[in-house]
Amino acid sequence: MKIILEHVTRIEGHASLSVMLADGRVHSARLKYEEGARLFEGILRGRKYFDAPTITSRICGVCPSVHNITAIRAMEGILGIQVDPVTEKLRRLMILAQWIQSHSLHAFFLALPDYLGAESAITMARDNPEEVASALILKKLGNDMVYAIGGRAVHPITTMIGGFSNLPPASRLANMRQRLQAALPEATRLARLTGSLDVPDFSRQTTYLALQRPDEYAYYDGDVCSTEGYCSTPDDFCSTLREEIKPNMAAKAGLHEGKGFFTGALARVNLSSELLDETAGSILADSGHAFPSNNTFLNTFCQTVELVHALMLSIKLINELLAGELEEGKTAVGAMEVNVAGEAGVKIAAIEPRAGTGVAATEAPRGTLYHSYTIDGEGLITDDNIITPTAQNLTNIEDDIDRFVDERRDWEPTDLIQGIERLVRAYDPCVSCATH
Amino acid sequence: MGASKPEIPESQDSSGQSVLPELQGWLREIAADHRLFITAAKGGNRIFEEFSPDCKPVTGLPQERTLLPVKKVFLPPSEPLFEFSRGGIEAPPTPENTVVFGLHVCELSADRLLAANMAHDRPDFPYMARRSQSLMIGVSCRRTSGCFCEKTGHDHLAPGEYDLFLHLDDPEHPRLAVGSDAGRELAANAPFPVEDPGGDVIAPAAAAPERWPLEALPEKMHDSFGAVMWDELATRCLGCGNCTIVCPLCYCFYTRDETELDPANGRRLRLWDSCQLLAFARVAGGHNFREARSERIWYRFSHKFMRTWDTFGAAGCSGCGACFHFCPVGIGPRQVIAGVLQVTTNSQDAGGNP
Amino acid sequence: MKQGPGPEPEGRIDISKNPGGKLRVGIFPLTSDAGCQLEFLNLQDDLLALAKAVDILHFPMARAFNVDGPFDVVFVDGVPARRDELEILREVRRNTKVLASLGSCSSFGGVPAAQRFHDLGDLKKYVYRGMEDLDTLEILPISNYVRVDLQLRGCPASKWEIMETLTALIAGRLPQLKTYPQCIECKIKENRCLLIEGQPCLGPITRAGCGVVCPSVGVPCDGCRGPTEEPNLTSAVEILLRGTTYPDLIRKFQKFCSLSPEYQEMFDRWRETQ
Amino acid sequence: MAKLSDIPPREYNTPHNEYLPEEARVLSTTELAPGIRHFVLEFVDPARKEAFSFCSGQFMQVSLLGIGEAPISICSPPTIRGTFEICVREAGNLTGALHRLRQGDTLWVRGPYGQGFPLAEMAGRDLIFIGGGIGLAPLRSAIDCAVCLNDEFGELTVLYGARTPELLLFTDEYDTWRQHGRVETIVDEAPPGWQGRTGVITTLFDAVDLKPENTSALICGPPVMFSFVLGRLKELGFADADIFISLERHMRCGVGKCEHCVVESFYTCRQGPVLSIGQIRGISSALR
Ligand SMILES: Cc1cc2nc3c(=O)[nH]c(=O)nc-3n(C[C@H](O)[C@H](O)[C@H](O)COP(=O)(O)OP(=O)(O)OC[C@H]3O[C@@H](n4cnc5c(N)ncnc54)[C@H](O)[C@@H]3O)c2cc1C
Ligand code: SF4
Ligand code: SF4
Ligand code: SF4
Repeated sequence: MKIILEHVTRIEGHASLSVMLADGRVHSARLKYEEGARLFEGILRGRKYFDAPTITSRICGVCPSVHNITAIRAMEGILGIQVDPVTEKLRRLMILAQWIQSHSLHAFFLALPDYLGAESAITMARDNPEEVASALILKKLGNDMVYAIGGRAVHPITTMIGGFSNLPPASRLANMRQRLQAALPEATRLARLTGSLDVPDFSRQTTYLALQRPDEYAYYDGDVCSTEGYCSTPDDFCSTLREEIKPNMAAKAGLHEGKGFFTGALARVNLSSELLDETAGSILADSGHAFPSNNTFLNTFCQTVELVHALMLSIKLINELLAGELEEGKTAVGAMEVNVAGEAGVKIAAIEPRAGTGVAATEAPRGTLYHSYTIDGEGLITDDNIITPTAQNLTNIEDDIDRFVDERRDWEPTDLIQGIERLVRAYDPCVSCATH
Repeated sequence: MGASKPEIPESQDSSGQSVLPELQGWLREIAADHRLFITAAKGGNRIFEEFSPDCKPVTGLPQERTLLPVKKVFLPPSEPLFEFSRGGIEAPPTPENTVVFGLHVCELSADRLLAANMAHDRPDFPYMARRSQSLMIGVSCRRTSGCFCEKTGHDHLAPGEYDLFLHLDDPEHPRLAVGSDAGRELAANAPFPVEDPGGDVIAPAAAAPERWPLEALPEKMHDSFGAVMWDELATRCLGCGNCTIVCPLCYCFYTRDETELDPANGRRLRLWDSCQLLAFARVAGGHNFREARSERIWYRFSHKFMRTWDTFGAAGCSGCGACFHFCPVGIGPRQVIAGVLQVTTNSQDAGGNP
Repeated sequence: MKQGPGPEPEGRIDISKNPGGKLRVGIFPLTSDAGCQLEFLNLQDDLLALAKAVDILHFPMARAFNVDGPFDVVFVDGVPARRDELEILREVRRNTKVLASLGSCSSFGGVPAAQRFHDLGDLKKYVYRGMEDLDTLEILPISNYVRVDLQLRGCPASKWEIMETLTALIAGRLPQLKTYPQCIECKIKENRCLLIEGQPCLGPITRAGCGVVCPSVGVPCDGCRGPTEEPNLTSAVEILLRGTTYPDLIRKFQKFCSLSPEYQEMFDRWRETQ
Repeated sequence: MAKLSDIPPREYNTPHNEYLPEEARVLSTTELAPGIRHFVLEFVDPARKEAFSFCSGQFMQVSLLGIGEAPISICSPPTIRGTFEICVREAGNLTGALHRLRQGDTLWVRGPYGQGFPLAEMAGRDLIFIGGGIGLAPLRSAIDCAVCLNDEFGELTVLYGARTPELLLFTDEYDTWRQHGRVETIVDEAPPGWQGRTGVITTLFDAVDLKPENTSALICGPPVMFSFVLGRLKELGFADADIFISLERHMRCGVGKCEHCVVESFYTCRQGPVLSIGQIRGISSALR
């Protein structure tokens, strides 16, 4: 008999679970991303290079800034544009803010209710008002940071190829810094709480892939490295990655060297935990969980650790910006479709489109995101490929489900199905990204 | 930009015009016991801004016109007429004494006309509560390209039509003219030679100082209703409403109720409207009394040159040129009035009002 | 009355809410980026109060238990991109008094509707290497399939409009969504005018409601909220071309609201010149 | 003409906040026709109730807090003191919400506003009332006033048209009115079995005889009705100064500030809604 769970709830987007029963017990289960194809890669062709950042940000409402900035960086690579340090710092801040936004949403509103026995954050608010209040503070902080720099909480506006259309006033950044500092204790408390929760005893040997840099906990750039010693540029990685088309599903599953792999917070922690900020590192160390770990369920905890890390790093970046770099006129105002005087009065040299191919990779909250474009001499996109974390993870999710079911054949089906749902949720899948 | 628009002069900050250091101290003193508005730079425009300690100083006098006229101080873009709750309705408190610094001759003249309109017949309480407690300080203007107050009659002020006026004809020797009793009090601490009582103030003359035949315009406007010139304008007009929002003598509004999650709490708001919008004259059931864009344009100019004249004997256009400057397609009163003056009475081919 | 909904909906909208009870709200996702649903969650300050004031009965992104109706108001996020989503949509229409499209995807087809400027077979071949049996549906606004009472436009939908819709329905009035152009609010904010500076800003022909967020940070409006009532496109295009090229301008109109009826004539003319 | 110099803004003392409505109670409400309700109202404040007076043809700004505000004509005669009546067609937000009010509920009103029918100047003359649809509401105020002041006027004639028979308003009062003159009705479309007339309102002129030189005409109805009726009155020899028409326009403030209701140099709210044809002669946009 087959049961279909129409909606795996509390995830970003629409996925279903079909469960095969035999003799009253779960035999196997399959996850399906249920959203239709929007065919972003197709509709980008024939567009101008400057359309890619705004259009691709619409792939996903949870991590639009990451899509946006990744597309911008890929285009800048092709066009040979170097940005100034202020631009880079503000972009880094936006990615960290996106982590704060997304991780607090997933960890506290989507995943945590499972562990606190609540049906949703709304019911959780009744029994755990303090936790929910803290989580809301963090979520709002992430939103407000993206808003302050990007001009809007969902789908940033100010980010341009070459720079920003508008710089946040120093007073706003100072205010952000103050709020970040105030939020630290809340984040730390919630991360410690998440670390103390009972996670299912589950472990499966797999490959973990993430960006890596020798000098920092990579998130903005770096090489693609695995826990098995693989390391290469994003460019090379994209050409070796295989994307498997699944029958009648608008998402492609990632295969690296013929196998599924894991990308996301757990992969980053497994690869670079020693580069975490001190406070974040100590939460990890104090949790009693050993890293590297093969327990998928710990991904949520790793997200909360990264949340603390992102707060600390944001404060550091704002300190640097406010120490003098962020003076009006010190950064180029980004180029739009036309090149006219910006508010600060900086005239931008016109961008001359030129043919070429470029790849950029960023650590999105859910794992490594790749954007690859080819444009022609007029600046029109002729070829493109966008590889999202949730798509990459699909093979691994399926393998995890198989193992999970295998180990728990004797469980009551309802419990087991709930367990599978939790397992899926631990990946923090984003179906919109996966199907784009 | 299209050839139809003249070059906009540099922003006032870099204009190299006189900066009066002594002015800042005086303004600071006024701000101590008044709600003071001064002019400040924003995005290449001049705007009225509430004075605060870290406010940018007033520089580059004389200056250009502001983006939004002074009406925004007395008739805010959005204001609650009253708040309501289970306890009934309550009008918001009346603001304390206001001083506005930096108005040009045409702005002062327009402000007076707007005040007269609001006071006329049944007065507009929220506006009058603010305006009647306020004091206006004028400043000599630098003629902005595209302004034409000499054509509309808003190019001079008599004493009583200003409270104070800072003459900067000779920037080395500023003088402060006193125009009212209230102004006299403020002038006591002014760091400028005071002229008391001050005389008439006249705006700098334009190259072609020719007044429009304002007395004849109401009839001309009436006759031009339905004339083809309005259809021609309508093919260009975007209906964006920029012109009415920046006009010192446009003041129409709509009202809207807003509630909180508990519907017993909320407010009745009034918000700026624009007669250039399709929905302006639409009534329930869908009938629209000014369906055609051409009629809406006619309507705007008929307000300025017909209705206001008929009611107050003054033109409802100060000649500031803001609407022209901020119109993306460059429609402005000079071109329109030139057209209206050419529509011959009862000319059938022009399709005018019978 | 005047700043009310744009095109008169056919028939009256049933704004009576469930008598004596709380407003019953559903949020139904179809294929989308979920950004508009996030704007719901981003109501943060009001979210807890909102959860108390209304019954959010269906919101799979946030809740584990979801009810299928009846509702007083349902917000539909996204477009039907697969056949089975049409069933959901029709079912939703049957179970609610007021149906609101949430965002430009459900109102206009949004960014994905740009598929129509390509050959669908080619697109599928390009993206999925020949998997032509993939269940796809031509991207069309939800009003193509069911009656839509309210359009909350924008990419993403504006929080202000979401709150106005909810508070209005709670109070028993039709929400006053703005129908006037962006420029009105842009001027009120005393922004510099990008169009006059020569940048291709779609503000004068785009409906307000987002808070002119783009021009306020120096970026020309991209028209994500779709056209105003009776936009003067011919004149606008002429002005816009001071700051951009014709192909780039057409692509701009094709970005978010390519299915809005007002634009079609322009696209047709463009196709002819190709 | 007001002069600018008459109004020095600084010395101006604002006496009264025109925009604050006052609470009134629904004494009774009945459905007159499908989608049209009649309300009898009184001010909650006894002093205001005592002092309130108005003219036939004037309107009130009626509102519900949190819903909105709209101009609604008073449909009771000024001869009734202490209470006043309105008649509301459900057309949207406010009117829809008004229909949900029940006896004892309260609503908010301000006014009266505008110029009514100059009944005092019509003393001694015959009156003809020509109404269409909900336009009978302000006319009913004037009719009842004329009925009440029986001796002051000559003969009364009421010509009234509606879309369907069931939409004819105040039908149970026609008999009273007939004691002072004639009442003729007509509908656009009727179900089988309808005994009355169908057709356009101008055909009713054939059923009555009028003394145009000694008759004043009072008109209220949808704009489409105006041109036909006016054409007919002209043919009959009515002078422009003896024809009074109540105009409907979009209105927000009611006091000539919001600019919505303007027709050329007229504020419909302040100088109207009742205007004589003499006053609007030559203004082609007035009667559309
Ligand atoms: C001087 C004067 C006197 C008047 N006297 C009277 C009178 O005596 N009696 C009378 O009845 N009227 C009278 N009117 C007309 C009355 O003012 C209008 O009917 C009223 O303004 C409508 O207001 P509202 O808030 O109900 O409509 P709004 O909500 O403003 O409705 C406007 C439009 O919104 C839309 N709308 C609103 N709600 C819905 C919904 N639920 N579903 C679909 N669409 C909707 C409709 O398209 C409607 O056409 C008078 C008008 C004037 C100017
Ligand atoms: S109509 Fe134009 S020129 Fe005249 S006052 Fe208004 S904005 Fe200034
Ligand atoms: S910047 Fe754009 S939205 Fe703002 S006024 Fe100019 S054209 Fe209108
Ligand atoms: S300004 Fe234009 S593009 Fe930007 S959010 Fe608003 S409608 Fe969309």
